[in-house]
Amino acid sequence: MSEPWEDDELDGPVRKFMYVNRRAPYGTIYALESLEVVLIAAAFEQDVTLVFMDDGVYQIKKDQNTDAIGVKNFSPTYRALEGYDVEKLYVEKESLESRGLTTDDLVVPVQVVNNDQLAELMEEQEVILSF
Amino acid sequence: MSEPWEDDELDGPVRKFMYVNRRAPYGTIYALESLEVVLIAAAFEQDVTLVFMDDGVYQIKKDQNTDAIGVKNFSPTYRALEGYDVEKLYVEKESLESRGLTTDDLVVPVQVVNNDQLAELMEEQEVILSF
Amino acid sequence: MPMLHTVNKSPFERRTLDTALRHAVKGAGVLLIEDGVYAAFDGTVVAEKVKAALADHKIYVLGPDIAARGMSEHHVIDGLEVVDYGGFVDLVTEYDKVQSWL
Amino acid sequence: MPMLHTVNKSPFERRTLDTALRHAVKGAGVLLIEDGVYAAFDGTVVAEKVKAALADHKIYVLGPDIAARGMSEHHVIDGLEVVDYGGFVDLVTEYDKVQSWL
Amino acid sequence: MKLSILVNEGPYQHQSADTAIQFTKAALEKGHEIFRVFFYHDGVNNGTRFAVPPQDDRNITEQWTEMAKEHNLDLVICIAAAQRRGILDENEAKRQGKDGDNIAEGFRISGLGQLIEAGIQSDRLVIFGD
Amino acid sequence: MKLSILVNEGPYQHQSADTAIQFTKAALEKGHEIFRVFFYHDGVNNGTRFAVPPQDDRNITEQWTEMAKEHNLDLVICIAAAQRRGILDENEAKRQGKDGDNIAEGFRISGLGQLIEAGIQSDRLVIFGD
Repeated sequence: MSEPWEDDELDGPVRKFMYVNRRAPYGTIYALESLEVVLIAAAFEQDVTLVFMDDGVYQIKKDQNTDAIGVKNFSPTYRALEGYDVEKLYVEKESLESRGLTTDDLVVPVQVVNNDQLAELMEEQEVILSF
Repeated sequence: MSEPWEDDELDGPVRKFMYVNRRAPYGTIYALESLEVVLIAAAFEQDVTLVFMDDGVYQIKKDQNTDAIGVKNFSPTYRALEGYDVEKLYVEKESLESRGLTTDDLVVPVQVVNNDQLAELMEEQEVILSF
Repeated sequence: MPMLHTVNKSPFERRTLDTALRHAVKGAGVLLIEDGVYAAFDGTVVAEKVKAALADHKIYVLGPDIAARGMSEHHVIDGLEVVDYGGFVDLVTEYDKVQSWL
Repeated sequence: MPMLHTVNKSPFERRTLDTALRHAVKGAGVLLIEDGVYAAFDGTVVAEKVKAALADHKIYVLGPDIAARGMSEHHVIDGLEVVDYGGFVDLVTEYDKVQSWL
Repeated sequence: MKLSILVNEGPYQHQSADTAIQFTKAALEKGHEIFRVFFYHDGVNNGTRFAVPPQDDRNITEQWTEMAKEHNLDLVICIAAAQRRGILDENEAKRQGKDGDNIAEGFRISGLGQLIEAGIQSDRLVIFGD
Repeated sequence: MKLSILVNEGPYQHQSADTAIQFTKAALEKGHEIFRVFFYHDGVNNGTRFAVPPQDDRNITEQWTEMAKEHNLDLVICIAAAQRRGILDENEAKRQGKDGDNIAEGFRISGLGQLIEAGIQSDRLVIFGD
C-alpha cells in the first residue's frame, strides 16, 4: 500500500477536483489544513479548482498580521499556488459583497462568479472537497 | 491539591450557578457533558439553575431513541435531576415556539420564560456555564 | 444525475441549509442528517423555506437521526423522503457526486 | 455592573451574535473575539444591526483578532472600542460576570 | 461501487465519526467496496488506543478496529494532522523522539497523498465533519 | 482578582486554546491570580505530550507547560472527558490497563469537582470554546 500515487501521477486518470473553502482563517484550522491538501494535491497533476465562498473569502484577505494572536500567518502561501499550477481560483460575488469586500482586498487574482455560476461550476466537478 | 471540595461542601459559600444549554443532543457532545457537570455540581449544594434555549430545548425532547445511531440515549437522566435537588429548570418560550414545540413535548416539568425574563434571570447569577 | 448535497447543521443556528439550497441546481438532491434533520418538520419557522425548496429538489432526511432526537416521522413535511443508512448509501451512488456542506 | 457577553462566531454563518444581543440587558457589554470580530466593520450586511445595538450596549472588539484577519481598525464601526488582550482582562474584571456565547 | 470516506472530526465531540461508521457499515452490507477511510483534522483522534469511554456507551475506536479486521478496511490517519494532535505510531514516535505511541490496531499513518489517491480511485468520496 | 479559565476545545482545530493562552498571559501581567485552568470536552487534548506541530508554528501544549512552570499554574484535565478521548497520566494508565501514558508536563488529571470549585472560589470564570 505504500505510495501508489507515484504511478498515478504518470498513468492515472485526471479528475476534476474542487476545493470549496467556506470558513474564516484562524478561528478554526480548516482554512490552513485545506491549503495543505491543495499543495499536496498539486503533485498529482489533477484538474484543480479552488473556490472561496461564505466566510472562506476572508482566507485570502490582504494584510493579515497574526503576531499578536501568536498563530502562524499562512496567507502568503496562497500567492505560491500559481507556482504549483493551481490557477483556477474563484470567489463568489455575493459572499464578497455581503462582507463589504472587493477583489482589491484579496492577496491573489481571482475570477468572480455569482451564486448560479458557482452552482453550475460545482456540477461540472468529479470530486468536491469542502472544508 | 487533592479533593479540596470536600470541605467546601460543608463550609464554602453558596453561589448562584447557571447552566445554559444551547445545543441539540447527539450532533455534538456538549449536551451530554454539560449534564455530567450538573450532576457532579449537585454534590456541592450550590444554588443551581438550568436553562434550555435555542437548540438546547431539543435536549429534553421526549421519545428519544438512539438505537439506530449507535449512541447512548442520555435523556432519561434529565428526569433524575429532581433527585439531586436540581429543580430550577427554565425553557425559553421563543426557542420552543420557533421549533414548533410545547412543554408537552418535554421529558421534565419546566418553567417557561420569555426572552426578556431570561435575560434578567441571567443577570441575577454569579457564575454562568454556557455549553 | 446532478449531485447530492448533505446538510448536517441545525437550520436554527447556522446558515448551512440556506447555502446548500442556493447552490443546488434544479434536480439536485438534498439529504438532511445529524442536526440537519431539525429542518424536516412541520410547524417550525424554517418549514416554509423547506417546502418551497421541494419545487426544485428532492429532499431526504435520515430516519435514525430523527428517532435519536425524539422527533416524529409523522411530523415530517409532506414530500420529504425518510431514508435509513442503507438509503443514504443508495443516494450517494445514485447521484453523480456528493457535496457535504459542513 | 451588568455582565459582559463574549461572541466568537462569525455573524454571517451563525446566529450567535443575534442571540447574545437579544439576551443582553441595557448596559451590558458585548465583546467580539475570534471570528466574532467580522461583525465590527462598516459596509457589511450586519453593520446596521451592530449600530442599532450601540443604543443599549457598549460594544468592544479584540484588536489582535482584527489584525490577524487582515481587517482594518479604520473600518471599525464608529462607537465600537478596540481592545487588546489586556483590555479583554480589564473588561472581565470591570463587568460583574462573563457569559461566553459559544 | 468503490467508495471512500473522509472523517474530519474526533470521536464523541461531534457525531461525524458515528455517522461515518454507520454509513460504512451500510455500504459494506450493500456489497460496495470501501477503498479507504481517511482521517484528517481532528479526525485523527479516532485512532488512539488510549481512550476508555464509559462502559454503557459505544467505543468508536474499537468499532473502527473491528470493522477493519472483518472487512480488511484501509484506515489511514493523515501524518501532518496527527503530528499536530499527538497521534503516533511506533515509527513516528522514534522519528520524533517520543517515549511511546498511541495508535490503535487497524489504523496506519500516511501522507495526504492517500486522500487525493482516494479521490482519484473511488467512484464517490463522502465527507463527515463539523 | 482571582480568575479561572475553562478551555473546551482541543488545540489548533479551534482558536479557543490560543485565545485562552493570550488571555491568561495578559491577566498574569496585570497581576491577577489564576486560580485554575480547567480543560473539558476536547479541551483535554491540550494536555498531550505526543504532539509535534510544525517548527514554524506555535506549540500550544508547550506554551501551557511553560506558563505553568513560570507562574505555578494549576492546569487540570477533566478525568471523564480525558478517558473518552485518550489522555492518560501514569495512574490512569495503570488503572485502565493501558501500556503507556501521554500527559504533558505541568498538567494533572482530576474530577469535574475541580471546575465547580473554580466557579465557587474565583471572582470570574471565563470560558473559551467553539
